[in-house]
Amino acid sequence: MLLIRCPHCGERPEPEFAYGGEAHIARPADPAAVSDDDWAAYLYLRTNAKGVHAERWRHTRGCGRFFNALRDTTTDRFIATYKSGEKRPEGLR
Amino acid sequence: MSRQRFSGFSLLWNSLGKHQGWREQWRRAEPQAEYDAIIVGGGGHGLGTAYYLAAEHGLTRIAVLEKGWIGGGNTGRNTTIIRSNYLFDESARLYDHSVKMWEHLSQVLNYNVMFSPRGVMMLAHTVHDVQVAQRHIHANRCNGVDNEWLTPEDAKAFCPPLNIDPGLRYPVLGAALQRRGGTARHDAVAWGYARAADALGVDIIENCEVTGIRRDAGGAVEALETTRGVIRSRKVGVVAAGNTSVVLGMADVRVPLESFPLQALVSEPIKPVFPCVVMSNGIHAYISQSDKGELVIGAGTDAYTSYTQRGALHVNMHTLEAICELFPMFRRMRMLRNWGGIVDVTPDRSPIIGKTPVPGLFVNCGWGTGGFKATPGSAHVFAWTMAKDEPHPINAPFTLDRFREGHLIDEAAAAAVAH
Amino acid sequence: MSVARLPTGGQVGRDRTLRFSFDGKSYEGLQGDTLASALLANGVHLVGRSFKYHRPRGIMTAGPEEPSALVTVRRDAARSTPNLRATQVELYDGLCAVSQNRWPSLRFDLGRLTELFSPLLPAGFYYKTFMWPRTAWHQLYEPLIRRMAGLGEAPLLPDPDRYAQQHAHCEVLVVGAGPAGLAAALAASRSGARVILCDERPRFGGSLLCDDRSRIDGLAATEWVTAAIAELAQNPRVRLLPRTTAFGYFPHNHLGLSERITDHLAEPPAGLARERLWQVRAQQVVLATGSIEQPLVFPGNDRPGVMLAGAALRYLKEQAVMPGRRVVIVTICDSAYRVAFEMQAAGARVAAIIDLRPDPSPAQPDGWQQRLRQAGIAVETAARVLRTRGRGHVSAVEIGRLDAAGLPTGQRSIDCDLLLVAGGFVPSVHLFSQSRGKLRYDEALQTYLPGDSAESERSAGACRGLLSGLAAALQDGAAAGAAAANASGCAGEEPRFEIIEDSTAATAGRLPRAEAAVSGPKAFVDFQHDVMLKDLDLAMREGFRSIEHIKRYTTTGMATDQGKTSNVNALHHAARGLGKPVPSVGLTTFRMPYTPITFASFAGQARGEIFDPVRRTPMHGWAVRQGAVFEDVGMWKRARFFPRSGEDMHAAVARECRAVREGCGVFDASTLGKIVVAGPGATAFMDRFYVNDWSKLAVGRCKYGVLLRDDGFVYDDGVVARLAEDRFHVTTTTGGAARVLAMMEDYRQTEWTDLDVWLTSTTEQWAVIAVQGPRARELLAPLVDGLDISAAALPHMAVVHGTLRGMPMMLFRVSFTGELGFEVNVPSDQGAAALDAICEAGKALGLTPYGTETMHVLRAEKGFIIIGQDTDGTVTPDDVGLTWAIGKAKPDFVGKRALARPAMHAPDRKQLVGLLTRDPRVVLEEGAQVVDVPGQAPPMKLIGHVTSSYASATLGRSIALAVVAGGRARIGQTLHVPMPGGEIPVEVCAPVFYDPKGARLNV
Amino acid sequence: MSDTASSGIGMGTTLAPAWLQRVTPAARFVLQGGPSALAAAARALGIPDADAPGRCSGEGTTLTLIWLGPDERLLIAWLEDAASLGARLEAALAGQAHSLVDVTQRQVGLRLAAAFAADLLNCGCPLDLDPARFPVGSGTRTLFNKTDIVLWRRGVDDFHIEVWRSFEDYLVRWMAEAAQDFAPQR
Repeated sequence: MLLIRCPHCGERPEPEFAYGGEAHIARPADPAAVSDDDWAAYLYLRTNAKGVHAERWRHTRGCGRFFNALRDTTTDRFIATYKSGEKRPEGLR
Repeated sequence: MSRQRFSGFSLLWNSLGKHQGWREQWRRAEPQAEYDAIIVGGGGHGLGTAYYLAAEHGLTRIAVLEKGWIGGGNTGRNTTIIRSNYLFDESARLYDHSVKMWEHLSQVLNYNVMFSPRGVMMLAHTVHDVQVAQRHIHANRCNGVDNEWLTPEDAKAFCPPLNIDPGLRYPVLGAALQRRGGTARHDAVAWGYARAADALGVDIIENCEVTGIRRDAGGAVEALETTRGVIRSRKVGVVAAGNTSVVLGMADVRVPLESFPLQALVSEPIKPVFPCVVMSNGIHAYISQSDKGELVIGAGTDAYTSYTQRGALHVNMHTLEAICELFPMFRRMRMLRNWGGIVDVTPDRSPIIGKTPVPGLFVNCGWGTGGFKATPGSAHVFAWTMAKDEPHPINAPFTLDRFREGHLIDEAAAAAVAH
Repeated sequence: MSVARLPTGGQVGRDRTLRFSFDGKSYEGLQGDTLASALLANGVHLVGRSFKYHRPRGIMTAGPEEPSALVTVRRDAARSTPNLRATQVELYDGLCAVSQNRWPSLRFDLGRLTELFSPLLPAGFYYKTFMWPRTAWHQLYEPLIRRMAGLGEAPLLPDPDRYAQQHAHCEVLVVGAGPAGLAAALAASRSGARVILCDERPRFGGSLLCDDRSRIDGLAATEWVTAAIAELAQNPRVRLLPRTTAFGYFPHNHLGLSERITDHLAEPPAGLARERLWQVRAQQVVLATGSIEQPLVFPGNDRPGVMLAGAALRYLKEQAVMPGRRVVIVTICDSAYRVAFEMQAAGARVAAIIDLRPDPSPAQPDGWQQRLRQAGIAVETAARVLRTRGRGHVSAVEIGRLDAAGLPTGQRSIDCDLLLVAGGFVPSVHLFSQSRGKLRYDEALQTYLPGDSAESERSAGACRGLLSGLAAALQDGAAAGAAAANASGCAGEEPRFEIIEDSTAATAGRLPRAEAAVSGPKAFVDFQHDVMLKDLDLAMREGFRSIEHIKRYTTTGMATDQGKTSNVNALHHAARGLGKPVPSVGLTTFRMPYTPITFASFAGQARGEIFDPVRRTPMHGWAVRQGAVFEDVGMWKRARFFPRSGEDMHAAVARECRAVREGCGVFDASTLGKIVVAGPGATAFMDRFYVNDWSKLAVGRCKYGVLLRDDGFVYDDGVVARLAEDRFHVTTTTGGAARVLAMMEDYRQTEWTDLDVWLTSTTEQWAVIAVQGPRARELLAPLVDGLDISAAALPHMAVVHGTLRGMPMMLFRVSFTGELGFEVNVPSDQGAAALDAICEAGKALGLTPYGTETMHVLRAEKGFIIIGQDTDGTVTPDDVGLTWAIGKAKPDFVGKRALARPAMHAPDRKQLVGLLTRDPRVVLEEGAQVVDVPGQAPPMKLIGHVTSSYASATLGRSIALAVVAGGRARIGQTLHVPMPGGEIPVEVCAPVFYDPKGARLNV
Repeated sequence: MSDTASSGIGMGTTLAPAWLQRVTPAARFVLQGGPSALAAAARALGIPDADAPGRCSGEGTTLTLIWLGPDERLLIAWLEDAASLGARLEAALAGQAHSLVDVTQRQVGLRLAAAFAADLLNCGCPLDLDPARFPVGSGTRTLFNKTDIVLWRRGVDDFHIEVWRSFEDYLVRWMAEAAQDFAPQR
């Protein structure tokens, strides 16, 4: 049971959260304009990073907000969490 | 070099020499400068691929590179369930090809992989489960795959510890039984393939991690950089399960995969009490009893991607809740050992077996939580694909392209939740 | 008094004897005994049989590392627990234990015959044989092997005991209440921090409990323990958990603790949980898990009567049990000398100390040599135990030295009835390793020690290698406790202790472990799995070089003790065999749990009725009274049909269907998901989310909404009502309620942040009563307090607010049956009353309750799909004939782009059609497959399957919906449904069987 | 209000022990909107906005406002009925982007008052309920085993729990089961 720092509520236990997959995969603004390849990439391709991974969580059983996190997938250590819409923090390991 | 034959007689013969006469089952190979084909990943699928490349396609210079010890990944970490009662024709063909190979694998490899077709029973707890099970049964029958419907009483007769009390929170409304399904000894699969491949000259190189993929001017694969030096080959098959994204990333190939922790556990050994394999997709539990007497129990994946080979406590708790509810006589049993693997999951929960956009680079991945059962069949068709540079008819639908085109083989969605 | 119990001493209650039985024979013990100590006190040494060769085995240890003394403890038929270690089972009056893995009896076990074949059964023999003939493995060999394997037996009855679970939080969790742990807890607690202290043993104190010579702060060690516990117990910020094993260390300082609450009680209070599983989140963790003494490997080292020296000391000091009278001690380190002195002092005769070291004396404390001489204890240096003798129990050891070639010289035999083994203490780094801390190999101690931590954690005392001396452990614990408190934000200070140590308590100085092993027949490494040195040698000979491979091939360390007494010896032997330094051979992973943990404690309270929530609608009680048969849909209980006496489901459903088609029926639709989408951006949100065009939907009107995922496949559906310009009432499928809301929130929060729109689930705010049938309006009109519900005022797909007998009501004119229909929404509390009113009014009209099964038939007659039954996550709107729902002018909606992919409009896509069997009485099976070419043998070319199939009472024949490749183009064709009994010919038709023009809806 | 009409527990068994009592306010709303809408609503209610995580307001009044999220509040009215309160709020919020939804009957309230209350909650709720960490007057959405709840601490040993009505039976049964390990019972 991870301990996750919700940017709104502070540190809360994992069962309050829902994992939301990789972060910063924006839905194309004009889907009709993208190729089949790009649409498939949007739908399916994920970095699956071994190491620092930017990912979405939702504090479902808390404030209900989606937010983003940087987590090291080799240790499950959270490096940072930040609000949805904010830029991925740079230079963190 | 010739392989020592394993048999009851050779065991007896060697016992006279206090077993001093046994030779190593596979050589400790040093990497050569160049190979005709290299397999990255020394699990069952990878070792099997090397074996079939050598045994059926006549390739002579083959290496298997394993970053740790062979069979140390998901091959050695799974609950060893074997079945082929998949819904879609493509899946049923692939997995049934595998089951048929399991039935002969001990003899082919001269290594007892202990394939035990003791029956795999999948429980239905709701009207919707029953509908899904019936659809599987009909489709399987038409595909020549055995699968039959059991009433709760039949299910109880087949598996006496099962609780079929209709007052259960999720009562057993029946079950689909594949009698040809069962289990096998996971380590033996890796070692058996390794020994058989080694006897055909395959170099099995452990503690050798791939760190880079070199490509020629045309973009084709020409060599691998490894922790034990550069090794040249124009044909590379990546069979790296949870680490596939990392390895393919070295050639700038992206695949629709996510790696999740998957846990399993065993109880302390007890005298035989559980005769088959029981799975409940509805309440997420899989259980069988090993030959050693341990109850072998599979849990679900954790919610988040991870390469830590461990999962959360609450995932096990959820699984054991289900086990205790279905088999209340096991409540006093005790968890002896719990472990985690890294499973590579595709969007449609079906594997990817075939070419990549990089010439000479092949991939076999995305087996998710169910790769062990496919080991021989997967290795067999992947070896074909690598040798002939075109897919075997069985794995032809399992391309990387299907995600772009929308030709998904969605076994998970097909068990969709009810109205 | 029992044969081996000393008349005085120990920490046992002597005022009362406890009766217990082992294998049916009665014995007596004392309060404070373990089953092991009580058996030893009664002179019982043969306790179990090994896994493979069924060799007789005794009690080797005094703790959780015990590999051999495994028993089943039976309270009653349902409360029988196999594979318990006698060394951990606390004795209670009436305890009934039986031995395991033997037949017919422990003393005479036919399984022992396997040892005759042991030359044929080396490590991994089963991989090499049993392969001929092909099917014999499963049919012949495997059943035999299974019968021989296993240890105890599972009970055959459900366990009636309760199990509890609890979350707890603290600043400092201290694992282990030996000297280091107690000191850590004292230091941390004095800072004001919340402290949890747990220890697997029933009493805190650890090694201090068998130390009656050291003094701390002027008190005897055991008295100091009492004082320390008293101080901790009176601090409300401290939680003390004896009998509690910290079994798992999970990410972010989350630990699993298993507390045994009633197993030690003769008569557990009714209702009290047997065990409690604690999930502790600690800011800081202090691991004070101590160390485990290791056995030595020599021929015959498994004979009953061979025991770890430290275990004997514990039995002597804690339970006043002298496990033997004539003692030989074999050792590679100094700890054995203290045991010798204590045994001798307690009245045993120490015949010899066999010290494997060539010259142990220089490093030893002053005065030892003199004490040894005074006591008459002979020390044989540089000697080895070459074998043991004895029938069932050790009676003599043969010792000697090894010459340069490794051959024995100077053998002689020493009689004894107890052979104590001191193979050195190894730190318990299990939890540290589980926490993913990095272990480092310590050459001096020849063992792995905690290195860099991965969590907010520190090890203290013996578990980090401080194996010599009480003062070091205590002070280290105090420092760790204070540091942990400080790190958690409390001001911790390190207490100082005045310590006078027992001068004989040294454990330092040892021989290289691999050199200590003496190979030969029956030189065991893993006692439970019967793994011998020669098995390890064989594995290495066969090319298994990684320690993980050696472990898996030989199964060493995989027994129920998980290698606590075997992994270290195996590792050192492997290193020697492979000619590598120990650290480069690898290290097997330490896995959760530290010791075996009861399944039911993981399940906890979640059982039976509270295994999973049972969701019931506000009208559930009504349905029960109407005799409903329920089905599970998600967590909901939904009435499936309402059989009257003598009716089966088929008859009941036929009756219910007729009632709805001819008169009126009533249905509880409360479980459908409901979401209010509100705010100025509501319309735009709906337009982007659902395939439909919402901009033209008038307030007060409804539309059937279709939801896709962005991969283009149908995900959910439901009627959506526009309640206001900026407010929609969205309904979802029952199972889809939560996931649709979650998906909406995802797009709302992360994709369409430009929209001012908010979502609220109102599923449970409303009770929903569907009144359907040609007489529905006639029924409702008098109830709705003057509201005009005529076709003109409330046409099909309209919604109106009003009251029903004074109850607030949202009334929907909708139909999933094809008949004139209404859905009455009233606040949930009033659902039952509203339903009563409707039923009362309906009496005259023959109002009939119907359930989900009838609803399914009625909608299938109309060709309405059910998500999850007629769709499976792989169908597009066009596949199921819903293209009409798509808002054509919209630039985008979820799933639109994916629908443009080539595969999404391939001509051979499976499309929803109707199937009519030639014989109208034949009802197809749902899930049955469809082929176009009859007479195929498997594998057939399958072109589709039956998704829904019913006997339609309305139509007087069977009907079915199916998805068939290119199905719409096949209408009118004959296809075939292959069944085990033969093929059933079917005609393809449009998927609407009843009132295709919808005339009955628009009345 | 009659207990029997409304929940699964009403089916002939009364499980709720003395330390766990149904508490029924007059109205509940979920209010969502931007800061100005939330502030306007608070003004109309005459209480401060519960404008930070874990915060509740309305102490000493007949209203309780609980912060559920940055743009979301749960309003519990102990006396004023939903129709009146809803109309009052909609009037105050006219012209402001917002969503106000009556959830009076979506959920039920349970008052858990016992010396073992926090320990009992911790049988299913993984939050740290130490009074220093979750002080009296705090409220939050969280979970109790397999059900979502809103937890509001009224006193050190006195909690108010809001749970969706169909989960009440589960919650109450669970607590009654778990309470067997805490003396005194019932």
